[in-house]
Amino acid sequence: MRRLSFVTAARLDHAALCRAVSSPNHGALASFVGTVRAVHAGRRVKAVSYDCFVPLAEKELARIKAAAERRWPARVAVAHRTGRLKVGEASVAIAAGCGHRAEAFAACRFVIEEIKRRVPVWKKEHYVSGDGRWLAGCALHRRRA
Amino acid sequence: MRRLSFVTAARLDHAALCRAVSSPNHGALASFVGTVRAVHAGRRVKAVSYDCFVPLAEKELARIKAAAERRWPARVAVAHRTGRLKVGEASVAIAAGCGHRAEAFAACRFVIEEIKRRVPVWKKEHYVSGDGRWLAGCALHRRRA
Amino acid sequence: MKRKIELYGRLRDAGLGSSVSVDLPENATARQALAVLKSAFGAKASLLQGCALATDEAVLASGDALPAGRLALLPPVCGG
Amino acid sequence: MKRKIELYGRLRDAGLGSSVSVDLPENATARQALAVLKSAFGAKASLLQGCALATDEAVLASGDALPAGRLALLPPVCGG
Repeated sequence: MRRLSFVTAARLDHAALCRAVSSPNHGALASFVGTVRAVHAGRRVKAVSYDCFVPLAEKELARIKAAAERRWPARVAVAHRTGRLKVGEASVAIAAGCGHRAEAFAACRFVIEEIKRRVPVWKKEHYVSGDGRWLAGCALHRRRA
Repeated sequence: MRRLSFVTAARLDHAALCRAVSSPNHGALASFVGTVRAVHAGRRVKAVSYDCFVPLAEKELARIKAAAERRWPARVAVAHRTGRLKVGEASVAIAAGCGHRAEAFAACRFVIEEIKRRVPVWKKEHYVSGDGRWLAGCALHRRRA
Repeated sequence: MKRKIELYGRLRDAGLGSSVSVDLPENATARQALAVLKSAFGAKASLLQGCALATDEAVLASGDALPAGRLALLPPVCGG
Repeated sequence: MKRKIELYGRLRDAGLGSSVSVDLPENATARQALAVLKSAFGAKASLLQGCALATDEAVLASGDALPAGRLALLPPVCGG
């Protein structure tokens, strides 16, 4: 895998991310995949469109990966999908390889929480009933590098 | 996948476990893979042999899966490997699919912690230097069903 | 000077397309640009609540001068 | 009566093979069986520290009578 943090319109390859962070020095690999749910907030969902300001999103993903790798002795890979996804398709995939499990879980969890707070991505849900809605989110703020 | 909790002498299929717990009602999949490390406690490791009392181990894995699924609205799959594994090979793989990420992480973490406490499996490390050692562990106690 | 501001997320539904072009004073700050954008959005100005201006490198603070290069107006995010 | 007790983990290195056969009183408890196993292990009896007897269904408490079926002597576990 060329890059370990990226945005893509192609189907996410969870297994490739896991392989990319593997190492003979690791005893633990924690991973997370976010998928499109059939029901959200009581509405039947048909698909979700992911809009993204790609250049900034890729920089933020790289910063989150670097922050996780500074904080834990981990190797992290993360990919976020864009475009219209059907129910069950993966929107985000994260893999964190570490010496030990506590660090692997912590690093993986950190990455998904940071993505939700600071990566410029927006979801529009398309309902079975025909209408759609942009979901509410987290306001962005300047961060000190 | 036939069974969602099992012991096997065959290579673990992480992706198959992940697929097995997927559902259109889930937005989150957390997974964990434990692998053989090249160095442990300062010794260079060549391989690890996993011994197992299989009938009880499979019952304990099924009980852990059931406990996780009672505690969280999760679907869990778990497999533990036996036999001699080389560095980098997976000894245990867990997948937990849930509506939301906090539950998926919690269920996945619970399963690995319970495995370490109560599943009858033993590791013997084989060192590059030629010798080997059974690792210390957690004493078993009767549990109320 | 004219600056093009890219629009994302719910802002794409404002009927303005995927970007707006606004006239800004030289060395305008993000705060000034947001005020001008508010007029441009007219009846849809409530869509700007919680939005931030950003370059392709970073989100801008309200007192930051707009740098050269791409500029985007970003609603509250909900990735993952 | 003779009962076969399977050995696992470090107990396999005691030079006794993968199981031992021990003579136990009728309705022996796990505690009584462990005392008999201690003699069987002789100089290697320290290997029994932290070990528990189990069936293929459950770990036995020390006061439990040994049920019929498979019996195994299990050292502290370290799976995962």
